[in-house]
Amino acid sequence: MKANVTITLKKGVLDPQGKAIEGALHSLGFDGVENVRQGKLIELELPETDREAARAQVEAMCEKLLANTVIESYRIDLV
Amino acid sequence: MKANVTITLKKGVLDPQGKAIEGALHSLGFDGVENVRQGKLIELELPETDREAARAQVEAMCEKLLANTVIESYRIDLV
Amino acid sequence: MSIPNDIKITPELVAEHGLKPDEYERILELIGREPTITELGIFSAMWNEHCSYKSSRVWLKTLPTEGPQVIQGPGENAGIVDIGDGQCAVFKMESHNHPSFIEPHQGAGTGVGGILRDVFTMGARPIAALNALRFGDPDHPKTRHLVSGVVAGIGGYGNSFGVPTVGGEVNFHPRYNGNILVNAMAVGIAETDKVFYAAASGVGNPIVYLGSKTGRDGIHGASMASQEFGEDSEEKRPTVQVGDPFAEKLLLEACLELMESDAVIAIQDMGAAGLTCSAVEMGAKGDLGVELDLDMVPCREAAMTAYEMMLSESQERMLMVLRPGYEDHARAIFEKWDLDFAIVGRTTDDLRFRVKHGGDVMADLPIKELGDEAPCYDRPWTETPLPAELGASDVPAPNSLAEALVKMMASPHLCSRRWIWEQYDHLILGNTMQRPGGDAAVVRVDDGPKALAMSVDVTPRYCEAHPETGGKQAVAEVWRNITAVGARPLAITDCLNFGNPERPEIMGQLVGAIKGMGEACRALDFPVVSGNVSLYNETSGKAILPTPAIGGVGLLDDIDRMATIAFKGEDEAILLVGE
Amino acid sequence: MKSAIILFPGINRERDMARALRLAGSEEPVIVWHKETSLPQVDLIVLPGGFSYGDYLRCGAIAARSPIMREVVAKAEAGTPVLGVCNGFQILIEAGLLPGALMRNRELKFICRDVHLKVESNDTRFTRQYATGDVIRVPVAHGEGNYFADDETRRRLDGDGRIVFRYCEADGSFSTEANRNGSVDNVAGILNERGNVLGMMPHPEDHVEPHQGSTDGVGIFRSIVSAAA
Ligand SMILES: Nc1ncnc2c1ncn2[C@@H]1O[C@H](COP(=O)(O)OP(=O)(O)O)[C@@H](O)[C@H]1O
Repeated sequence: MKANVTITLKKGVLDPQGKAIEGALHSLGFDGVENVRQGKLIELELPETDREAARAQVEAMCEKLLANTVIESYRIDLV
Repeated sequence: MKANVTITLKKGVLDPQGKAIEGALHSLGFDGVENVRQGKLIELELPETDREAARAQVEAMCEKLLANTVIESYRIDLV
Repeated sequence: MSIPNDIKITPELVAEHGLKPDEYERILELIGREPTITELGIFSAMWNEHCSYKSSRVWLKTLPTEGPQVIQGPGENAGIVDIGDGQCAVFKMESHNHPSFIEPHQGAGTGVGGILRDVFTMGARPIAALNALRFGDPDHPKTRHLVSGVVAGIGGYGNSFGVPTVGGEVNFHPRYNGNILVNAMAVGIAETDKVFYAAASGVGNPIVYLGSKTGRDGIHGASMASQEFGEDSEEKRPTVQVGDPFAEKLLLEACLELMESDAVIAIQDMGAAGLTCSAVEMGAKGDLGVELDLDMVPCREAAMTAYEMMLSESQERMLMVLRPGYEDHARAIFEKWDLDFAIVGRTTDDLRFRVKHGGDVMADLPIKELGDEAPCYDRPWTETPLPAELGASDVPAPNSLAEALVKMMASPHLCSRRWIWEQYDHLILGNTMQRPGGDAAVVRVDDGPKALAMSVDVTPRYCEAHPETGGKQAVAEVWRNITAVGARPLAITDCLNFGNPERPEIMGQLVGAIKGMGEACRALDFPVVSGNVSLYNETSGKAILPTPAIGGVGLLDDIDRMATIAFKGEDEAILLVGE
Repeated sequence: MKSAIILFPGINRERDMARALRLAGSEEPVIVWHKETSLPQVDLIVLPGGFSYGDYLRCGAIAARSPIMREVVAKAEAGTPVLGVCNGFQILIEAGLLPGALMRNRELKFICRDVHLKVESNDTRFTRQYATGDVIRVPVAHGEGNYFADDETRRRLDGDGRIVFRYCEADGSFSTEANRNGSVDNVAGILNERGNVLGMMPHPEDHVEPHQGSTDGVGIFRSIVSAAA
C-alpha cells in the first residue's frame, strides 16, 4: 500500500521559506498571492494491505521520525 | 482561492533525502517500507475567484519559480 | 557465449553517439565486425573529447610536467607534489560547464563532488576546494538564476562533505551568456608512501564496486538509442545527475579507512562515463583484461540495460581492484558506512574488455586499443595576431580619479565577492589561515607549521586579445599570488575552456594559450601536474572567451612567516615592486 | 578530563572539536560511533558539527534517533555535561534535550562568517572563564540556525538565565543585522534546565588558536575542563 504524508508547519510558527517564496512571487508580478507556506511531502510504500494497520504504522513513523511535532503537524493519505 | 502545489522529483532522478529517510525508518524497525521519496508542498492563497484563471496563474508560478522543471514535476490542487 | 546484436547500428545512431564516419570505420577495423549497441556506447564514451583529449593531446604534451617536487604528473586522477616530511599534496581542477548551465545547483554540486573524488581516490584527504566561475552579462535575464544556483550548489556540496572552499574567482562577460563556466579544484594531503593509483595488477583479482547505486543519470548518447530499449521511453529519458554529498562523505571515510590496510591494489573513481572509463582505464594501465558481470552491479532502478549501466553517470561511485582475501575486510568497512559494496568482475590476462549481462556477452573489445587507438587530431589552427598597441594617450583620462575608483570598486568585475564566499564554509577543519579575499588562500597542513598556499587565476580578455600572452599571464598571476603570501610555488593544474576546436581560429587560441602557459611554467619552474580540457563551449556558433584557468599550489614551510594583505600599522613605508 | 565525541555519519567537525579539547587540556577524546549503545565514563559528551545524514528530512532528526542517543539522553539526565555545537545543537533539540527548533536562516542561505556573541551568564560550567557581558568573536557556518521557540518557552529560558549566548554587535549592542540567521531574541546558545546540556550554533572550536584569527572560543573548553577538575 502507498501512503502520502504531508507535513506542514503549525500555525503561528514562522516559515522563512514560505515568506521568501511569497516575496519572490511578488517580485515576479504575482501581486495578490498571500499566506504562502512550505511543507513537505513524503511518499512511501508499505507491504501492509490492511488500511487500518497501515495507517497506524505510518502514524507511528510520523510520531517517531517524519514530523517534528513541536513545530509541525502531519496528515496521512493512503492511496 | 487556496491552492496546494505538490512538487516531486521526476522518476529516475536520485532522491538522496528519500534514501536517507528510508534507511532511518528501517533502523527504527519499519522494515518493509520502500520507495520513500520526498517532495515539497506549497500552500498559497490567491485573490482570483475563477477556477480556470486561478489554475493558470498557479501554473505560471510553478513554471517560473516554484518547480525546477529540469528535475521536478508538479501538481496543482485548488481547494 | 554469443554476442547478441539485435540493434542495427545505423549511421544516424553512430552520429548520435558523437562519432564521425571515419571514427566508426576505425571501430569496424579494430573489432572486425559490427559493434553491439553497448559496444558503440563504450566507444562513444572512450573516444569523446572529454575522455580521449583527441583535439588537445598533441599540444598538452608540450607542457612541462617534471621537476624534483613532482611525484605524479598528468595521467592519473590528480597530480602529486612532494611537500616534505613524507607528505604530498594531491590536486586537480575540472570543468562542469554544461551540466551547470542546465541545472546550476546540481551541476555545480556534482562538479565539486567529481573533483573531490579524484583527490581522495588517490588516498588523500581533501583539505581545500577552490572554483573558477564565469557567467554572462549581469543584466542577462538568466544570469542571476545561474549565479545563485551555482554558488548554492558549490557551497551545498562542499559544506556538507566537509571541505573548506577557500578561494576562487568570478567574471561576468556577455560571451558566457549561453555557456557559463564552472571549474572546480580540490587539494588533498596524503602520505607519500600511501598513494593509490589506477593501474590494476594481478590476474584474477576481484574488481569491486563501491558507493551509491547506479541509476539512469546523465546517460549519454542518444535519446534514440534509449528509445529502442523499451516501451515507456518517457520514463527512461536521460536525467540530470543529482549529487549526494552525504554519500560522498561516507565514501571518503570508507575509502581512507580501507586504504589503511593492504587491501587496495588499484582504485579509480567513476566520473564521466562511469563504469566504462574507470574499468577500461584500470585494465589498460595495468596491461590486463577486465571482465565485468553487470548482474552484480547495484542498481537504483529496475530493468537497466547493459548500455545504460555502462554509460550511467550516477555520482558517488568507485571501482577498486582488491587484493584477494581482503573481500570480507573491505565489505565490512563499506557496510559499516552504509555503502553499497559488490564484486562485479575480475582482472584477466587476455587484454579484453568483456561485459556480461543476463547470461549474454554484451561487449567484448580489445582493452588497450579502446584507449590507445582513440583518434588523435592535429587540428589545423591559425595564430591569433598580436593586437595593435594602444598608446596611453589614446585612452582619455577620467574626469575624476575618485569617481573612477568608486565606479571600478562597484563594478561586477571588481566588487567584493563576500556574498559568494560567505555561502561557502571556508573555515571547516580549523586550518584556514588565510580566508578568501586575499591573494592566495593559505591552509595549514595538520597542526602545522607547514601550510599550502593556493590560487586560481586567468584573465579571459587578455587571452582573447592574445592567447599566448594571456596563457603566460595567467600562470604568472598564480605564481605571484602564491609568492605574495610568502609561499614557494610548487606546481599547477589547469582547466582549458575553449570553443569548437574544429574551427582553426579557436584551435589557434588553444594552441596559443598552451604555448604561453608552457613558456611561463618553464621560466618559473612551475610544472603542470594535472588538468582538464573542456571544448565546444559555444552557443549558436559564438564561442566563449578563451579561458585557460590555472590553479596553483605552493608550500609555506612555517605558518609564522606567512604574509597577509592588510597594512599593519601607521606611518610605514609603502613600496611598489616590479617593472 | 575525559571526553567523548559522538560520530554520526555526515558529521565533519569532529577533528576541529578534538583539537580544541586537546588545546584546552582535555585528554585525547574518545570517538564513539553512532551505532554503539553504551558510552565510557567521561566528564563531557560532545556532539560536534557537520551534516549528519546530509541534513536530510530535518537537520539532526535522523541522528537524534540513533542507538547511541538513548545512552546520551540517559547520561545527560544523570548529570553528565553535554555540549552540542551547530549540527550537534540541532541533534540535541531533535532528541528533546533542549527546547525549541532550528529553522532555515532568515535569508535562506548558508552563512559562514565571524559573529559576535554576548556571554549572557558566566554562571555555567561552560562559561565560567568569561565574565558576564563579555563579547566574543567566533565563526558561524550553517544554513539552519534560526532559533525558534514559542513565547512561553522563551520566557522560561530567559527567566531562568538559560540563554547563554546572544548574537550581538562588536560593542555588545543587539541589532537585527548582528542576528544574521533571524533567531528569536538573538538566541545563539541555550542551556537545559539542569544546566548540564549546552547547545549553540557558532563554532568556538574554530577560534582557539591565534592563526585562526582569534582565540575567543577557547574559554568554553577551558571552562569545561576546569569545571571537571
Ligand atoms: N590541460 C591539461 N594539462 C595537463 N594535464 C591534463 C590536462 N587536461 C587533462 N590532463 C590530464 O589528463 C588526465 C586525464 O584527465 P581526465 O580525463 O580529465 O581525468 P578524469 O579521468 O579524472 O576525469 C588527467 O591526469 C589530467 O590531469
